[in-house]
Amino acid sequence: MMVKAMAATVRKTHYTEILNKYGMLLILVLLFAALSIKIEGFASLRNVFSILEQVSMFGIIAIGVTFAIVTGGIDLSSGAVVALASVVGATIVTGSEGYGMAIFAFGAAMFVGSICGLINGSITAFGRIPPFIATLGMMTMARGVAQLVSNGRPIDASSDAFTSIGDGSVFGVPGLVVIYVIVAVVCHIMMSRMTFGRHVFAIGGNVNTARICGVNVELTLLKVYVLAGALAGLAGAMLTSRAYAGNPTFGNMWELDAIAAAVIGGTSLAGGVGSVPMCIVGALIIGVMNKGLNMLGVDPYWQQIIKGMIIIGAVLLDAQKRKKA
Amino acid sequence: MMVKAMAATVRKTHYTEILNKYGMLLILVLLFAALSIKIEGFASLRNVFSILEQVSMFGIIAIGVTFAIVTGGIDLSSGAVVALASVVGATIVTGSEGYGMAIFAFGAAMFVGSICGLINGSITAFGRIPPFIATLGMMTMARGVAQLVSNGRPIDASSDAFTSIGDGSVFGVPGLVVIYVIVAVVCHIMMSRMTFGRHVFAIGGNVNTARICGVNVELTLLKVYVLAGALAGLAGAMLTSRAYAGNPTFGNMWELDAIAAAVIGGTSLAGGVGSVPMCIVGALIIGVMNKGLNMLGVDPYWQQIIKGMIIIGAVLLDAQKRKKA
Amino acid sequence: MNNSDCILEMINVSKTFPGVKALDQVNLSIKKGSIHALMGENGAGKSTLMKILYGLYTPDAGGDIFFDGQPFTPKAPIDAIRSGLAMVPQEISPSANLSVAANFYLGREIKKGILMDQNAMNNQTNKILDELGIPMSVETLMQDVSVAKAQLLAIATAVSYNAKLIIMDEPTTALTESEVHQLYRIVKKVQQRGIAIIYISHKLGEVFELSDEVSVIRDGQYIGTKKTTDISKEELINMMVGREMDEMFQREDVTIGETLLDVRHLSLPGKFEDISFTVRKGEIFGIAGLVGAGRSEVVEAIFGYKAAKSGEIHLHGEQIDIRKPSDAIQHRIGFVTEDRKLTGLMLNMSVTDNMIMPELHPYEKNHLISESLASDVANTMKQQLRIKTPTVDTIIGNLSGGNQQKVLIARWLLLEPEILILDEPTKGIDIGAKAEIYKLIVELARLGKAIIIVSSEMLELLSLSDRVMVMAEGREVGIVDRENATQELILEMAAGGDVPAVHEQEMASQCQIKGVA
Amino acid sequence: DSYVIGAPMPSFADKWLSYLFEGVSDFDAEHDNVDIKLTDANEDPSKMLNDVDNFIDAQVSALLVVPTDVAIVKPIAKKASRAGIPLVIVNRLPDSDTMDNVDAYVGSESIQAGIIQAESIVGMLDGKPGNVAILMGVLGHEAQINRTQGNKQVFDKHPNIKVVAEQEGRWDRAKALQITEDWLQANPDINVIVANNDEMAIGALLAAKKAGKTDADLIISGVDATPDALEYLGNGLDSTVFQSAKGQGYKGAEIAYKLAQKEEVQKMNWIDFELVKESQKEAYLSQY
Ligand SMILES: Nc1ncnc2c1ncn2[C@@H]1O[C@H](COP(=O)(O)OP(=O)(O)OP(=O)(O)O)[C@@H](O)[C@H]1O
Ligand SMILES: Nc1ncnc2c1ncn2[C@@H]1O[C@H](COP(=O)(O)OP(=O)(O)OP(=O)(O)O)[C@@H](O)[C@H]1O
Ligand SMILES: [Mg+2]
Ligand SMILES: [Mg+2]
Repeated sequence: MMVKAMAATVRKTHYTEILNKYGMLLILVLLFAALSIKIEGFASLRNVFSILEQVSMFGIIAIGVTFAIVTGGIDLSSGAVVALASVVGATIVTGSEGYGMAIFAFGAAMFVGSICGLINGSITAFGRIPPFIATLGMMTMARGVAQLVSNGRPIDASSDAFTSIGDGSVFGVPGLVVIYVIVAVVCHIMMSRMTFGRHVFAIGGNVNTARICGVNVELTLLKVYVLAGALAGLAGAMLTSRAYAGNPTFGNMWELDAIAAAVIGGTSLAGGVGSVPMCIVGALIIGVMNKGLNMLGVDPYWQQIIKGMIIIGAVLLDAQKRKKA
Repeated sequence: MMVKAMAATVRKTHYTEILNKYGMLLILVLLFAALSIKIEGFASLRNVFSILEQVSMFGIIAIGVTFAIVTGGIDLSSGAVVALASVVGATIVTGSEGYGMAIFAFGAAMFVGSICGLINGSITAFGRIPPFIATLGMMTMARGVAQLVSNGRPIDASSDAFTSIGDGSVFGVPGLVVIYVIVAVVCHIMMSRMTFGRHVFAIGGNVNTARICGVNVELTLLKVYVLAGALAGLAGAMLTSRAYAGNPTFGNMWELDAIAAAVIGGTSLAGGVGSVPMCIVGALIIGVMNKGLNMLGVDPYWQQIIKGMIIIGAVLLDAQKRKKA
Repeated sequence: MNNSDCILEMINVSKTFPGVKALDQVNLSIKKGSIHALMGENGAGKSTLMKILYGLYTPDAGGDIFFDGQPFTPKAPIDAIRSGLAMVPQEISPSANLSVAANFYLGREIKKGILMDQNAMNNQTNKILDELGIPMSVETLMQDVSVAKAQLLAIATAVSYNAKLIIMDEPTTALTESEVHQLYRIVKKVQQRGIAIIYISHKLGEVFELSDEVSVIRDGQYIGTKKTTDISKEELINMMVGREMDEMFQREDVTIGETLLDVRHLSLPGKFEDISFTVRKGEIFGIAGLVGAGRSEVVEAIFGYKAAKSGEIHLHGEQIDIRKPSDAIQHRIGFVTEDRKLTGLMLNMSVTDNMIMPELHPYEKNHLISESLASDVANTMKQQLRIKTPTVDTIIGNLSGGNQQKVLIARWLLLEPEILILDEPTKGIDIGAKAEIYKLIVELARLGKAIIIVSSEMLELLSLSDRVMVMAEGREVGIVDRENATQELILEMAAGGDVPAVHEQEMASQCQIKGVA
Repeated sequence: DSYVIGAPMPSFADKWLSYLFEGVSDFDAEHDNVDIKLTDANEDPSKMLNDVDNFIDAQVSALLVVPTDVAIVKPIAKKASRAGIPLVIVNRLPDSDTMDNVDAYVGSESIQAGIIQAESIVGMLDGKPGNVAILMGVLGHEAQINRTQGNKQVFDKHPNIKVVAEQEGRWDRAKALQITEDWLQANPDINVIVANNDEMAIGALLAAKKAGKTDADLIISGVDATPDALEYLGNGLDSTVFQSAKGQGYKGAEIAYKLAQKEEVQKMNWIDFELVKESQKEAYLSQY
């Protein structure tokens, strides 16, 4: 009898676990289905790619932020880093035409992002000050530098080679989506299958234990913030290529969207829990919602209100499901 | 010998504790002194009042946020609540003249803020979703509602009675400063001398222990977010009275300044540590810095960069001092 | 239905967690004013049963609980407290940021008008602590109070609730001998006030010393209740584990080889000074001392978790430089730390992840961590150490305390260490598992590894160690051989910090004496 | 004598304003006895009040203000007049009550830009039906409110023209790009996109290009005539509205300078909007 009861509970566990793991995916699917019924053409490949393209940039940032959050930290500077990277990328590419220059601009944007991340990471890891403050400071600084570099003006970036990355497509898949997928796959492997990722979780789980287990906590944190910075830089370059210009006002408040995506995806702000695929689900929920509200032509004031409600609602629903199950 | 060494460490501890407690105050004094040497008239009573007046609004928000942070939470909605409260306050007061209406507008602004806080608190306490997300959602919603109410436009609030609160002064002390001082004193007593404050600390220290000891965690959290909301509403009313208008764009990013003030003042984002007086010191550091940079005529782009560096620098210095001591 | 002699009756109480039936129709009756021991292996369900009483868990439908003659269904701890039931939980975690007095009165602050009456709370706390013989400064922050003191404080707090029944879940795990006696004294004082006590412990000695009755649960099922005077140790063990077992561990001898670790003049001023000792291959080296003697700090320094100021460490005759734990791991030194919560568990990670963390590359295939390889190894460990967990993917936070400890030991066994340092390794571990861990330790020694064990359990140290180093107030008092080590001798050395005069001559011949001017 | 002029500005991250600042700096550079100090309010009216307070504390000779929104001029004017410091408002016109306390105004009426913009579209549609989508700046900004209102005033008079969608593009090219993508997908009938500024108009035309729309399918119009926008004129962008940023900045500085020297000045100084079409592209480009 006991054994039977056990078997029953074991089966129940599986449902619970699946709900825990994939509850948000379900919410995403439901949201998408609802909008598909409401809006003609919403459930088309073309629209899906369009959503993915729109999501790709802050989605990539969200992946970097997920790493930071899993260590128990945060990155508030990513929006400002997007601006700085876009300005730097545009400065490099403006007036030039070749692919070499275009790739160099992408590299430079990521490099600038990495430097910002390195500063964030050093301050956090060695200075032992809360990453909230370190990256808040960096947010102000990076935007200041972006404005200084650009003198407050957009910088034209309409080199054909460069913009073809944002405009072009590979076998029908938009270029930005291709980049998003590559980043997601690489980062997913890093997070779930590599020593680095395991150490990231360990730090978030218990930093003392991580130290006892021989994890180089400082180095790992440094890497995490450099990665987050580089990804924000990449997003900046992508946006520049999409918008044909770099602009110090780009990326405003993107850090909040990115963090929301990560948390909607189940990343715990207390650290130690999170995953790249679920972060993508979180980003897609935001993306689908944005697109749906725009296509429905919802009044901009109401859009904000509904957006806030959906974000809270999704997380609330997820939390309730878990509690009950 | 060992005993002597121990005694020495005990004595050393005292210095450390004093540095821990008052290190930021020292930084504030040094900053003020440096600017006083550099800028004529900086060290005048008039200027001090002017700084206090400028600080008063986000300083009051920072006090509310401090409560939230001490419980281990956060409040990102305060800037948006300022906007909503300002619009509501202005709507009430516009076209009317009497003091009764002015006071009613203040009350209404605080009431609206409390409602936002109540929602934040309910979602956090009963829905068990991270306050970061709850208040992020509220941030979007409150601003949306503010725009909806005002139809996206500033609303005139130039009733003499109402604006006299922001413009007037009591025995030479500006009205806004008087409000700030009253709020600070009341909140300080609440936090340090009342059961409510004790419970706030207990929740931040260890929420399970607090619960086991019979602390009504949910109710306390509710109160905390209502308080934070009400204070943000008050700040909104103050701003409206100062600016002669309510505006849905008010309070943009103020939540970050408020959080920065709290953290610079030594409030730990991990919860359990914080105080109202130190939060005021944190707010003053930001206020003195803003005023100083403006009066020095520093290029606005550079201002941002320097501001970021000072925020990080202050917290870093403080952390270093503690480590060494 | 209810018995007027009983303060508490639990009838057919069950509790199911996802994947685990933690309690299956358990019965328990506690007589008024009695000390009732509750025993059972790790994961048997003792803590779960108590948490139900305290309103932390809701039991499955179908059972009944009567407290003081009334049906009892606490929804939250406050209900339990109001009804006159208090608990000292297994893992006490006071609010570290509050003072002793603030913790003491948390949730029931004394008020004067709308403000708290801080003075009254301080005075009252002081008074109660004095009465119970735990004098200390009540304004100290809890984070500066030692674990042992915190444990005693938790008991004092429970007493001060004016409870009719106090639950103590393994109150002695964090205590050393002398504090245990202090605890006994307090427990007896409490009983004299007519308060009943449920006393959970894995230590037979304590149970026989203190309790009037003892109940046993095994695998979530109620086995039975006996008067303590009517039962022998053997019978009790039999009830718990369901088979015959010896309580006293008899270790066999192992051949001891050359010197492996040589610690010379290690110092960290303020914590410990001039610590020197050697550990040989196949040797089990114990470190004894009272709480706060600095034992943990010494081993933490050897492992590189805390930096020593001066001194040398030699391994295989060569001086090595250990600055951080990864250096120690490189030299194949393992370290089971003392504080499970603070430095041991990664609470929200899986059992597997908790086990493999110190060294990940053995689980890599093509530079990627192979989940299946890792779980295979974890499963082997699970079987070997009989870790009670639904799967190795379970979050470690859901395991019972003892099983968590086993996972941590498994963590360092997986490193295949040359030197294994164990700081209070059997904290909260049941008798059966303890024996298994002892066997494992001896097995490691037989394989030529060196073992350093810090323990506050004298029996454990004496039965395991080849030699015991005794520390007092950060100094090394002496090292005693297995043949000469007695409980009395070690206690005396540890307590005085100096070698007692009467023994001096005797001991000079028995052991190397260090640190005596 | 040397004069310090305090110039609180709404945002240093705005392109059009950056040309206005250039005009101010040009004036500063040409005159040795004046020092004009610019501050950045970051679009925060409260910050702007702080900046005004700070300049008053520093006893500047005159205030040159581009307000974050027109409502904020009221307290600014009160503060200035209390301190006896002359006040010049540039670019954003407050109501007439408030203007009583302001010494001079330089600029135009934002609503004019919206009207000019909409009338050019009415002309281009030439009686054909128009389904208009409006890209708005940050909601609540003076230019967003008035330009949109100007647009609607004109469109309302033409029964063939309907406003079918409006969203907040936050002055931002990237945001406008995304919104336009969504619009074109949801509503293929849209044939006119009016943007509150050129950056958003550029975003819209990039989205149109991506969606495979040709120049003939869509009329796109912006405001500002920035160099970037002029490049796109005739190449996706159909019209923009020029408002001399440099001119306003220079003129404002000049008037503040005169007021500081206690000279008489004209109270209202209008600098009108000008419609720019492809044919005038070169002429306007050469002004930068
Ligand atoms: N919150 C929980 N979620 C899932 N399983 C749990 C939870 N708490 C306890 N369990 C399981 O219930 C069983 C009983 O655990 P309990 O903590 O009551 O054991 P115990 O008898 O106190 O053991 P120990 O002597 O090690 O403290 C264990 O198998 C444990 O894994
Ligand atoms: N977290 C802490 N805060 C303050 N003092 C501490 C802390 N941890 C340890 N100590 C102090 O450091 C000294 C050495 O402690 P340590 O833990 O090394 O002792 P020990 O001999 O290992 O005792 P135990 O049996 O408790 O492990 C003691 O005086 C102790 O009170
Ligand atoms: Mg237990
Ligand atoms: Mg210890």
